[in-house]
Amino acid sequence: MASSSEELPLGRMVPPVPAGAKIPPEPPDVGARALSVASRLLAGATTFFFLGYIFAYFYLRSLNVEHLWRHGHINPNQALGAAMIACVVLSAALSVLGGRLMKSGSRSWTVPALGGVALGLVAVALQCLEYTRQHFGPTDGAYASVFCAWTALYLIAVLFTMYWLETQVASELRARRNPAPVEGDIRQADRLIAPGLDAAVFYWAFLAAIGVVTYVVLYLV
Amino acid sequence: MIVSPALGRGTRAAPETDGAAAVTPEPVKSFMRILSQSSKLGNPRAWAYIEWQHGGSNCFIGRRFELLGSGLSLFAKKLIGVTTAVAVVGALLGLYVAGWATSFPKEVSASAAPASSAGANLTLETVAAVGAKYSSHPSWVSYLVRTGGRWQRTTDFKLPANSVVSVTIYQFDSPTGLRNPFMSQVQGTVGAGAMLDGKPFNAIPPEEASHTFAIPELGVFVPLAGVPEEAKHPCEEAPCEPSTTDHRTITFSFRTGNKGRYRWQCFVPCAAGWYFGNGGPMQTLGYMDGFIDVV
Amino acid sequence: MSSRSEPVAEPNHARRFGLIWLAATVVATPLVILLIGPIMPPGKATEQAAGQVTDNTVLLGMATPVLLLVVLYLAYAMICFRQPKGAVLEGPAIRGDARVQTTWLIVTSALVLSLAVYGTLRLLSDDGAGSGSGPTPLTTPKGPKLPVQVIGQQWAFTYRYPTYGGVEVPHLVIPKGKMIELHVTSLDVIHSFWSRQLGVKADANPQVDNIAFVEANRVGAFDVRCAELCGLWHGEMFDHGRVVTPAEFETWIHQAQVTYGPATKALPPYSTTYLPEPTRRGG
Amino acid sequence: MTTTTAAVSTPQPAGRPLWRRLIGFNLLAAVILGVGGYYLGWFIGHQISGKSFAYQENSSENDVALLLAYVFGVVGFLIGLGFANYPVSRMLGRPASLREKEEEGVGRYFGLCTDHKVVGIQYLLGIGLFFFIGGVNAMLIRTELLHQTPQFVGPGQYISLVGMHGTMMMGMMTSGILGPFANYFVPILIGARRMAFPRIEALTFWLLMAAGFILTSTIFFGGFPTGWTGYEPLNDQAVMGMDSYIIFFALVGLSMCLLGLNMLATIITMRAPGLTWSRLPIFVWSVLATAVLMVLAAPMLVATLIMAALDRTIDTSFFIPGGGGSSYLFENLFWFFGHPEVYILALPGFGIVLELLPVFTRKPLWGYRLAISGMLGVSLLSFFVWQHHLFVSGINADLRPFYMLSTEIISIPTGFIFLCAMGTLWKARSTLSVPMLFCLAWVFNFLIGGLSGVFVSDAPSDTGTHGSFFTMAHFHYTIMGGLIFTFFAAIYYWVPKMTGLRFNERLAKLHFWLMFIAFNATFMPLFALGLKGQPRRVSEYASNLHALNVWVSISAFVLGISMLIFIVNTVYSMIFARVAAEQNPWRSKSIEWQIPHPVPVNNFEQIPVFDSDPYDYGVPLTVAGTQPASAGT
Repeated sequence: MASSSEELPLGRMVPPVPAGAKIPPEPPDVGARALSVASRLLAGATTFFFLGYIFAYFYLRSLNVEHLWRHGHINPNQALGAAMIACVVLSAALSVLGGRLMKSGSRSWTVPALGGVALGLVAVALQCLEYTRQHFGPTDGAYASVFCAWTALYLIAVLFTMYWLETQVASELRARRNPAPVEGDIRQADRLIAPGLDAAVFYWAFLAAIGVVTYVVLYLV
Repeated sequence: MIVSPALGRGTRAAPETDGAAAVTPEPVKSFMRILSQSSKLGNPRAWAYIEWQHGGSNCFIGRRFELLGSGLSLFAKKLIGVTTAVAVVGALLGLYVAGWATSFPKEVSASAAPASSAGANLTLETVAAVGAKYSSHPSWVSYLVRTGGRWQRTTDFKLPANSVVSVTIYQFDSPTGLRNPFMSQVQGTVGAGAMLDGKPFNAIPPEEASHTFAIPELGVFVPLAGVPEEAKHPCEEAPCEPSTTDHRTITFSFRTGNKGRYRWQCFVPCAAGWYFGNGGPMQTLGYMDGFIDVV
Repeated sequence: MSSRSEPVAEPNHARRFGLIWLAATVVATPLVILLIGPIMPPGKATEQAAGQVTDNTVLLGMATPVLLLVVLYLAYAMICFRQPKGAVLEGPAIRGDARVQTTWLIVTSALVLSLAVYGTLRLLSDDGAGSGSGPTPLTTPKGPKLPVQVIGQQWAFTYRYPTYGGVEVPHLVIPKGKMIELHVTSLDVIHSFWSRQLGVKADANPQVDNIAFVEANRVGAFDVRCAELCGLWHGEMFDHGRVVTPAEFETWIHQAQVTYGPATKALPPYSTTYLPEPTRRGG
Repeated sequence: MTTTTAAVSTPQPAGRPLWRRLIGFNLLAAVILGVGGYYLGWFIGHQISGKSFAYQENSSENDVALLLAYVFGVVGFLIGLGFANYPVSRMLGRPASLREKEEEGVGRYFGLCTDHKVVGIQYLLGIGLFFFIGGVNAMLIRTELLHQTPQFVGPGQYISLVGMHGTMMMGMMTSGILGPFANYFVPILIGARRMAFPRIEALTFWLLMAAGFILTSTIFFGGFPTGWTGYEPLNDQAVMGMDSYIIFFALVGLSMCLLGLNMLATIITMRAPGLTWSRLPIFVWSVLATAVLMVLAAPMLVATLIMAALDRTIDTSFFIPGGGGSSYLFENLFWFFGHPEVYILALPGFGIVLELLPVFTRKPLWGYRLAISGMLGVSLLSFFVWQHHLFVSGINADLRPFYMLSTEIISIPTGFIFLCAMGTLWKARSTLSVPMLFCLAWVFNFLIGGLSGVFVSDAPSDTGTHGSFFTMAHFHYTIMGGLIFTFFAAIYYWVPKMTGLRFNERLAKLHFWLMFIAFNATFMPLFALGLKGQPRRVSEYASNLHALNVWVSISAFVLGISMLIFIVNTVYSMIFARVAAEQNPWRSKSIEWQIPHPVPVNNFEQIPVFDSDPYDYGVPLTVAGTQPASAGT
């Protein structure tokens, strides 16, 4: 029953990179545009993610089921909270400054950028320290649950953003020592560092704004 | 921006002239011809869906087949491949369906009553932890039924229709407390009461209840009082013998009504460790819930 | 076969299909409203159920022309707009028609907005039309109301009559002709009190008092089912209730107070929601 | 593992010994690291919370251990596939690159591959596999409903079956059309060489495969009793199988969000010159509308599931009334994701139908802008309608008029899609080939789905139908009738392009007619069953409904057989008959049929310049521009 099609040379479904194929390298601005759109979309997705917790906070507070929303003694440590949010805002400012310096062409932009990364990590450490000083755990009622979950997830987002910023700075430092080969699959891949940093700084500034909202809702309101 | 020279309009095709049955519109063919020449990127190997060709394909599946049946034609190899695949999927499917189908607890028929009354007897016991001998969840609370002279963990009983069933329950668990105190009253039994350790009762304090034996469709609700905390030697694990360990004995009888498959369950939140005590054993057939087949 | 030398003049499809559709609608819609309408569920046992039947009939009447339009058009297109055997003709290169689009937009918007307005009217005029309207319903019926509490727990409904000493019974019995104010709540997970014949459905949430109004106008039995997945015996969590005459109801309720006396004494005082211990999982 | 060197890595000499090929980042390493991660997570879980929670030694259930085991297992699986290579190399400052090291031959399909065409075919087979498992669950459900009391499986297992069927279908078919066909064809349709983020594209596929495996493993942990909606507090009360549901939907949510982000970035930034927004194919528009929903709705699901996981493990009380939480919170959060989710299922169906109709009616798409406004209208409005799932729950009952209004309004843009489909059929020269038959079946099925939607969106009428078989019939008509029929239309239409092989025509027609008739025979009676009072997800129903249930079960088995016919057709056509398909079998004028088969790795030798949309069919109108000479008025 081997039909005649056996001999018909059917091309491979999707051939791998054939030997000796001349794949034209891609100009970096295609990647640059994609990075900027992606950072804005990621900001949108992060907003909806934390919107779930903002909704949970105000919904459970308004319902106040059996008056179990928040006992008197459950209060987060205000000092450490303020320190944490200050570090977050300062780190975002430094990163934006780094972005501006990079755009204006000065080579010393990596210093504020690294400062931003460091301050971000300090903010994470401060919040973890605050967990130990707040005299309540996640099992002490609805407010405590929302507080612990929301701040913990915010820390994870901060850590991801610090990693993203660090990759841009590391690429810049490596590019200054030995620039990327011109004929890789992206022509002058190092020209992707600028848009990459721009995207990371935008996302970090956006996340810092979400951090301020988190701080106001959880610590002050 | 990559702007290729006017390569030929990508999709614009000259309008059909007189509906001629040109398989591919004229200008597009040129576009494709340019492409096909340029796509002579090395010699694309003829390649089947899964690489089974003669002549040393570098995919290890192909290589293994060559060792197997060097003389087999390509078609035979495909046939073997497909039949083995079908067999494997069929076996996995069979295992999967069998896993679901055998999830019913064994059916046990109540022992016939003594010749005098036409009904049946049912002897149950409720234990705090069923133990590794009876289940893979040793710490779960469970009912056991006495059949053939020994305790078995199944909750699927077969009872005769329109007859009186007299039930004896040995209760070994400590009290947990009823969620809805409405179930603390005996309902639906013959004589609207039951015997607790030999004394008749029609209700118990709700916090003393350890389990209930309830058949909602027949309206039967019987609360089972718990063994007090300070009992000297409570029964740790099934099978608990009434003779050796502290227990409460509850006896009652009810009328089975006409044929059907009625569910019965415990209404006390006795599954410690789950939200509102109603998870695990309370939601798994064969522990605290089951069926009564009235035949 | 070139398209220009068309042997027979192309029939006016628009007019022809319009007539077919109009004829079908004129025949089918009244038929549907008059024949199917009255037998639409949930029947006429209570005011709320009767309200839902008229609501369903109106919706059916509005949906039939739309159904006929698309189904007839599909059939018409499969018969008239086909590629002749063996030919490879192209259709006319029409890319849109502003007139048709705007009329379609206007007609669908009108149809849809009238549906929304009609639904709102039915909902408000019928005090929630038998559905659970939360602790503070938007509109409550005037006149005396008999409060009855429906308690959903894992895997049975029980019913409590606060104005008769808070007696709790396993089956719902309500008097004919009186407005019943059902307070539906749950002791553990989400259930949903659904009585098809009464036309009532109200979710039972823990710590929530979901109020639904029903006024029976016919004596008879009705069955009660759980309509929200609540665990192992969700499928078996059903029982049967009765609508009886007010006199029968009085004798029944007093008899129930006697038979369920011991249980009533052990019950907590009546409240719209119960936060029974243990609240946490420790067991 | 050496970092990604220059893109064009000359493939190793063909004769690499077998053992050498197995070392490195491939599926084998992934499975090994996955299992290793699973047991590591299990061990850590037992160390962390073995003693600290009272509920654990009573119930001998350790949810923390199972959740950590699943998470570590998935992370190990992804590291084994090689997904960690690029992030680590970027952390060390290495330059950005687009291609991972290429496997040879069939190995490309069993590992991390950054070629969007390979990922498209991987998706098609992966989604097909788990669609088959979901289908088997449906057959078991209908076997149980042959009898009015539980006989085949116990009521607890029955609810797990219903939950697994629903969860698998909703989780997998969400990227059922976007995964295979958008990944494969969107870059080609917009004249791009790749997706915006090739590695994220591969990541979304492998996340789904791990998720599907995790959901199927719930049977070893006792299944879960909550159905696909996972309502609290039953979610919190369930045995450990519930954790598989939570991790499954979290991975699906993550995969959906990344898929949407990748699609949007590609469509927005990588269109070829000349391809303006008004020349974009309508299928790409539906992909864009769906991707917007995916990017915004999926994170809300992940947030909700994290709350549910915390409630189950460390006793937070988001949803536990005893601790200050509320079951209403879960219902609101879930359905805020839930309704965009069901439009994520419907929109790709619109795109496929409106893309295929012009090809088979030989007419340009009628009302291109109307169809776009319809899709974007549905996409944006779907965030304002979620409480129509909660009409009888008692949650802000005073807002019901608003939600009735917003739900009715969303049927206006859906009506646009119908008008465009009917406009394209007007005076067409349609050939009834199999993809066309599936598209016409979509028109009929989605019509019934839409009209039954009118009943359930009306609050008083919803009182009788909520939570009953009527609602279940409604959403099966819109999802199975809407999405699965267009999924098969896309398969029969595009697989000849993807594989270069033609399906057997007779088997395909048999598959269609059997599926269409069995589908309607199965789900039309469910409307009646719902109105006669059969709730959803029950294994025991009233005895007077027995005959109708037997009828539905038998026609469901016939529907299963029609799916088997499709599988036989696939195996026969793709492995045995292997009849070569023509270059452009449907004489389509869209660009994906103009490029040769097999599609070269970077799609185009030179990026084409577009100067029209792909719907240039039909005899041009006369000078008057009103009607072609031949057609009457």
